[in-house]
Amino acid sequence: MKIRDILSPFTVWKNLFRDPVTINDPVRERPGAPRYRGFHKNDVKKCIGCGTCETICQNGAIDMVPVDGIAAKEGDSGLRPRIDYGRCCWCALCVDVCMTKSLTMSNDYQWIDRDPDAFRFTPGVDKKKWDDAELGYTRPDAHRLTPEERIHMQELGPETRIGSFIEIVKGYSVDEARKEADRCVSCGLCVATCPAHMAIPDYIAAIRDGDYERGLKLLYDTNPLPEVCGRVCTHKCESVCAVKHEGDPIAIRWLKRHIADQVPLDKYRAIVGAAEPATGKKVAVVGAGPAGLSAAYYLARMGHAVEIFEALPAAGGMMRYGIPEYRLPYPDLDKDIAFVKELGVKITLNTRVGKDVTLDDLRKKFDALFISTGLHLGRSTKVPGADHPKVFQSIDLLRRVTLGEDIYCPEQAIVIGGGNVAMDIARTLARIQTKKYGKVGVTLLCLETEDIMPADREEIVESREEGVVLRPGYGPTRIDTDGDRVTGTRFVRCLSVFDENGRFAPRFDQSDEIAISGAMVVESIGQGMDLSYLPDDLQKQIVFERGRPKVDRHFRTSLPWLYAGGDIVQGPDVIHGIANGHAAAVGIDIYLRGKMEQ
Amino acid sequence: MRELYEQLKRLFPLGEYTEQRRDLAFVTVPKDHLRPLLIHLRDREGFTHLVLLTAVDWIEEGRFQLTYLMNDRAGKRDLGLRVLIPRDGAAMEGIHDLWPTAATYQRELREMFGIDFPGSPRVNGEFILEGWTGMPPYRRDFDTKKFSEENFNHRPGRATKDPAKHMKDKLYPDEA
Amino acid sequence: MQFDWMKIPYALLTLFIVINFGYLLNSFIAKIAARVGRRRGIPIWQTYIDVAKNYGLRTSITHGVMFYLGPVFRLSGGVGLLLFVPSIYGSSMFSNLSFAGDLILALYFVFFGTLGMALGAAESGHPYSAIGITRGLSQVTAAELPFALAIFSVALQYQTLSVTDIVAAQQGGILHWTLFTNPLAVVAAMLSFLGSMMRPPFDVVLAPQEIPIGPPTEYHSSYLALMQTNRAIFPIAKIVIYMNLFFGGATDWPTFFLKVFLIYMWSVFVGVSFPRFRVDQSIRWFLIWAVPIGVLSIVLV
Amino acid sequence: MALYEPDRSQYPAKKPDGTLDIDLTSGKYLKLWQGPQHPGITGNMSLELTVCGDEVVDCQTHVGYLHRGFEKLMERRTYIQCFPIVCRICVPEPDFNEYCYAAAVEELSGITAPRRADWIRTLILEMGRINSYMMYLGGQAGSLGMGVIGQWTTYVRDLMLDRFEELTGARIYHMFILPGGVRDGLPEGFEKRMEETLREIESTMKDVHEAMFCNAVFKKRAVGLGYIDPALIEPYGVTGPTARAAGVAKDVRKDFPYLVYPELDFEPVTGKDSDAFTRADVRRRDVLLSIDLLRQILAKMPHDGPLMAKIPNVLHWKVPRGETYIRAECSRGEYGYYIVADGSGYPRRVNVRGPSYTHAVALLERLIINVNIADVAGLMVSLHTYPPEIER
Amino acid sequence: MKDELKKRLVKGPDGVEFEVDPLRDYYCDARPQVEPPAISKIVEDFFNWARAESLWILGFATGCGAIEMRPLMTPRFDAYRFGVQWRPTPRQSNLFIISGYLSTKTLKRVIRSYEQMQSPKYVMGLGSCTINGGMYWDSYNTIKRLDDYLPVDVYVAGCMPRPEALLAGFEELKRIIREGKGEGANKYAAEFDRYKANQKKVIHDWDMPDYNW
Repeated sequence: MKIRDILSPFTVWKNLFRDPVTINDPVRERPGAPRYRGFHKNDVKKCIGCGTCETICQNGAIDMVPVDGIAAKEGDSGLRPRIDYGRCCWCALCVDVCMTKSLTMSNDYQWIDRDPDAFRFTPGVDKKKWDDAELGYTRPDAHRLTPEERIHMQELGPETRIGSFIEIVKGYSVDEARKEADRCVSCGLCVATCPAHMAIPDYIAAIRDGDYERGLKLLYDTNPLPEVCGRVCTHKCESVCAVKHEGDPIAIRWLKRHIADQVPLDKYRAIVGAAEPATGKKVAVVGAGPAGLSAAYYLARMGHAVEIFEALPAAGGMMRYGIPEYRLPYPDLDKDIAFVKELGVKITLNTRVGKDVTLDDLRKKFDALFISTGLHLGRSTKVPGADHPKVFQSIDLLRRVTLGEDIYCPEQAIVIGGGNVAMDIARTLARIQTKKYGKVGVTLLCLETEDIMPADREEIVESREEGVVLRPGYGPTRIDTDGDRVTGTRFVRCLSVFDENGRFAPRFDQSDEIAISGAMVVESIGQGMDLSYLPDDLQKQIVFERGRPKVDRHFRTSLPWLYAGGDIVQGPDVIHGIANGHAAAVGIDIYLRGKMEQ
Repeated sequence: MRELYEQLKRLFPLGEYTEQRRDLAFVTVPKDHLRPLLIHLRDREGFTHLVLLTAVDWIEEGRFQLTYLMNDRAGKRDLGLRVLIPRDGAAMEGIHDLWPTAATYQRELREMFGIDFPGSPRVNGEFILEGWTGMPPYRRDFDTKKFSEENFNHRPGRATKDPAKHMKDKLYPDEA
Repeated sequence: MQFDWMKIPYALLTLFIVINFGYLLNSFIAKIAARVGRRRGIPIWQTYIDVAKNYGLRTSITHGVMFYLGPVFRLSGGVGLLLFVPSIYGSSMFSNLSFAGDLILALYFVFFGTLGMALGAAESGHPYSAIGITRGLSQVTAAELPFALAIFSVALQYQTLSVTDIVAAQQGGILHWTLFTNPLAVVAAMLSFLGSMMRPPFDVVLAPQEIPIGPPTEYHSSYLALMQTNRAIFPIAKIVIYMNLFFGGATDWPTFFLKVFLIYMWSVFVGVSFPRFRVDQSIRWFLIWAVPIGVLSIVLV
Repeated sequence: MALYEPDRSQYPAKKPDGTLDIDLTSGKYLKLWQGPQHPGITGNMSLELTVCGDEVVDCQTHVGYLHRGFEKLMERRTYIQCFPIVCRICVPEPDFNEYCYAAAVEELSGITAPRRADWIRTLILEMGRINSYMMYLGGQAGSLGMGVIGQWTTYVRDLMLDRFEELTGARIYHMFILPGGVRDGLPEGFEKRMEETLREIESTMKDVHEAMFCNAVFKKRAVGLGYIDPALIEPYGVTGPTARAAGVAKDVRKDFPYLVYPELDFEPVTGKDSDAFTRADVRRRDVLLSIDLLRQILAKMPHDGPLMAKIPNVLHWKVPRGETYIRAECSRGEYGYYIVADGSGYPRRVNVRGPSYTHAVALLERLIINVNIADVAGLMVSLHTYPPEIER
Repeated sequence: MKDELKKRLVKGPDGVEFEVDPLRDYYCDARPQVEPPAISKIVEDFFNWARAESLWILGFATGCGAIEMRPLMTPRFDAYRFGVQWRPTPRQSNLFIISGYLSTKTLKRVIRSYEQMQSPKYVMGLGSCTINGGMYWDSYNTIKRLDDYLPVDVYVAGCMPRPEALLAGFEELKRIIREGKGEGANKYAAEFDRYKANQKKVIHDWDMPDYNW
């Protein structure tokens, strides 16, 4: 034993005269560190209620609950996370994964209660003492648990695509699609926003799994035109996608197209299933546009005999005759229509109801009628000179292009209108000009400024790339004509399009006038419907509302056997038409089955 | 690792070989050859350290995979031996006489997977669980969530809504 | 000699002062030990609250008569020890019943409490109590041996067994203390003192880690409070003996407080710095280090 | 190698069937339970001791008081959902779970964590090691009756926890190392505060050395206690400081270098005597080594660069079929994760190999024979076992 | 039931044989009773104050939370200042801190320890696990709601709650006790059958006496 071993331990006593290191009031003097993962905060205004936090929580600590004063709206489910502190483990995965960065953590960590049921609260809604805490954990900028960059879609360059009507967008490869599908957080905010309520997260999951058959089946549950929708849908779903708060939204439309592209037509029947046994009831559909095809498809599946009457030489309606081929190639459209036909739907072409066959005939031969004749009448600006023969309606021109007619197309053309149809005609003209003259000479003007232009963003970008000159924010005053020639159009600056009530009431600054020269003017400011095929007595019986037939939730008009849908009810939009057709089919089915039971 | 495998293959009928890393490989071994192989590895090849012994339940194939992970510190390498045994009446020869510490692993496997190691010390006694009467919990067909819900009270008052469904109900009330 | 009945209230007053001093001293010592651990430590009145709390508990269970009597024995050991030695030398008020007591009685009381405790704790039936008791008894025996030797040496030195006489002999300057007149006996006694204060390195009897916590394992509520009271009295009483025998006694309360505190600190000083011995080790330690010194002190006297 | 039998030369005798001849009714033996409610037990486990007099003649360790079924729970959690729960497996030193799990998932998914993340991971692991040793030193001194050491070491551990808190955002369960990288970089001024903490720890270690290691009574108690024959190391799967104290320089950091250890300059600490005192001393020197390593890490660490690799969307992260084993050197020895993936979004099987598993059951039961009851706690602590990692 | 828990005949050193029932050994046979407070309110208030200021915790590390107990009792936080201290035996403790999840195996020991504590006694639940199962909500081996099995006086949120939060919990508990609301022991006695039924539901091998204090 060393003497040191006996003496050395007494060194502990040197602490007797050192200050104790005890914290005076630990309860109040010790705020959490700036990064401390304390109790949750939620910026309920920023939160969109996507429920991703609930999905990732391994403790099942988060419930999505409705909250007073927060209504569901597009892009916001109206739900807010309620956290159970009887479950939470403060891992902050919910904060990391939060799409809007609304969910954060304070550096507060003291919550004592006698009542075990008190530890459940909705951050941001139930007021807590840490709501205003400045410090605490927020997701570091570089820290992402979900990839934010959209997988780039291969596209034709402007130089290549301007020379032809070949489809611009190439579509994803399987690998790319899987990567893009991987970005989805499966929140489902898109489902309600999609007019057809497609099961978007589910079919995206099918892509991730590489299970295209399941994907296709999911598509056909709500949408019989996936190839079409996968290309030209207005994809409102993408505008509400939760992922957009972090970066680009999921390319839902392209993923849908990817599924349909992956499955050959001959497998469709095996995957989607055949029609149910025939009911013996017959339904006539007027117009082979999206609504008509959709209604016919679902009716046929339900076992009813369906015949579609189409005035034009091919089915597809506006999808064929309105949308240019570079956006929607005809073979893809034909693929969708082919499967509708395969289910037993009869399509009678070149038959205009009201002319080739009367509505009354149809009524006698069929048990129910669905009309979806679309908006095929162009609307005119009615400015001086608008009645000139070199002033065209975009819808007419597009139809004639599809029909293969050689349309008038000078070196300089003016397009009036800011919607997608205006873009379509402008870009169609640009292509024809390129073929004819080797250069583009299209100027597009519209009332709206660029930020509120109704056209899709990528349409605007792409048309610019293709050389179309865009002059948003102008309204036409006069079309200058010189005999059978149009020389140009005068425009004034539009100050505002809508009044304070949101009604269309443009105001102009007459002093700011410009003149655009061009040998052709195309008006593309909207379309109207032509319901002249309805006999007068029916026209009287049908109730109209704001110029459109009034329908109930099954798209039944005031006549029990007459259903209407598509653009004539809902305004121009493919996906709405499809949804209408589906809903009407359900309604007609109920109606017919009711009749059968009688 | 590959050379070791080739070399062992001449002595023992080995199955599938997977090289996970430069210093880690897994080899499937027939049940009866495990013991001589372990002794060979321990005494000849320097794999003196039994890192772990555990099981994987491949319920779809009706088999348990026993993994004996051996470590050779001097040679800086690991070799995992996979032994596949049938799930029904699963039993295996113990190695507690080679590595006394293996007895602990075997007790756990007996309790958690129901794999018997006849003769292993205290193998039939309770190890981790107490008063457990049901299926061994680590088997794949044991559903812990269901068990937890049936056995324990959870605090009531929890309810969640699916955002997609809630939105549909709210935005399109008449479509229901 | 006629018994002076006034001695009894005076003795009770002494007891009162000593109890309070004991409580405060225990807290204060705990605070000092806490300082070594860089803490602040308990409030000075904490021991009072603890005792009040323990008296205030609603339930208490018993394991038999001896279980109940154990703490009582222990307490009476402490009180008895205190009462039969003079607290303040020369004060008629605080000399207690020392006229009646001598060293043998004191030694008896030192052991009496321990034995009572042992019987009571054994009755509780807890195996840890039993282990604690075997450890305790063997260690106390070993630890008391040098003390007994030292007392023997002191008694030889002063040719009396009366504590009062021994104190009286030490008056008149610091150099008259036994500390200087018989240093070996003091050393032996102080080593023994370490063993009896239940502080490391000789606290394996109560060690929470080695066994939780020995004899008092089953003691609770008012039994425990009784023992806590004893823990305030007994060490002081014992220190009073040491003070009287070796450090010249005390002639007034301040001196008393100071001397008791310093003697107490000796055990704390060692206790904080060392871990604890196992019982066999501590017995061996006493036999090897303390007992020879005690024997030597007797031989030298 | 022969089978190792504990020395039972005196008692009890063995029955013909190999079991011990212990007749509790004879009055010669006493069954004594230490734990689960017992301050001398590390954590929540218990020892069923059969004693004869003051000596232990037989011991069975009972674990499972902390069993939560992690390995089962992980089978029904996605790969990212497992990340917050793994750290709970070993409460006093959670980071090794995070690292081993993250590394295993990365390896199976073919992801490489960024270099800077590796540095931060190493930093955290070494910080955790110091923390764990601080717990140990306090416990070892406390189990032999010297409370003051625990006071000091817990205080400096608290300082280290402050560093953890500002770096990771939590005190105990850091949940910072996730598959793919780490959550965030070092906060502003971290190096400076870390250096202050390290200095405080160094000075405390000096005090501890004076008070605990140069202490006659401590030596009396600890020297020779729980001697492990070096020949027992392999059969009992002993790793870490416990093995190093027996002179076997087992250290995963050197033997199977991971993270940035190849770039750090160090030698494993070893001892010779293989008893409780040597083990304590090896761990004390390991703290000093860790302090040195931390200084090296802070000096060499890159300060920019990505912290996370590109990982798939965690909500549906699928890991291809395969199995792997990742090991790391924790304060108690080799810590490892064996993960089997079956190609789905959930692990097929996760097996956590904690060093306590071998140390606290088979080894402890072997060493405890013929030990005095009073030494049981000291012996148990000297193996430095943490019950939660045994039963998971 | 384990062999050693069965009744057996023992021959004493004096040759007399007697029966030993380990399940009955050393334990009371009586159900717990509701213990009324002291008759005088002043006395009861004084005792409540003393009980609040002298919280003796049972040193039973039941779960993760035990890791924060060391800091609590050491220099940084020094809970001794607030009258809090550890006791190694349940007999002398008043406060049972359930530091997180309880496996059913531990629950059994916890019940026994709790019942051995002397009334009035208090229970503090630490962390999510004691409130609603915490992250082990789907585990087959941990209980989810502590208040099913023991009367809990106060809960501290966190996983783990930091020592500071625990100290805040002590403050709240002291307030509760001072107000005379810390009557968990009486609640346990009053609703004894419910608690026992819950306990027996999850402890499948109930091999101990129903009452043991």
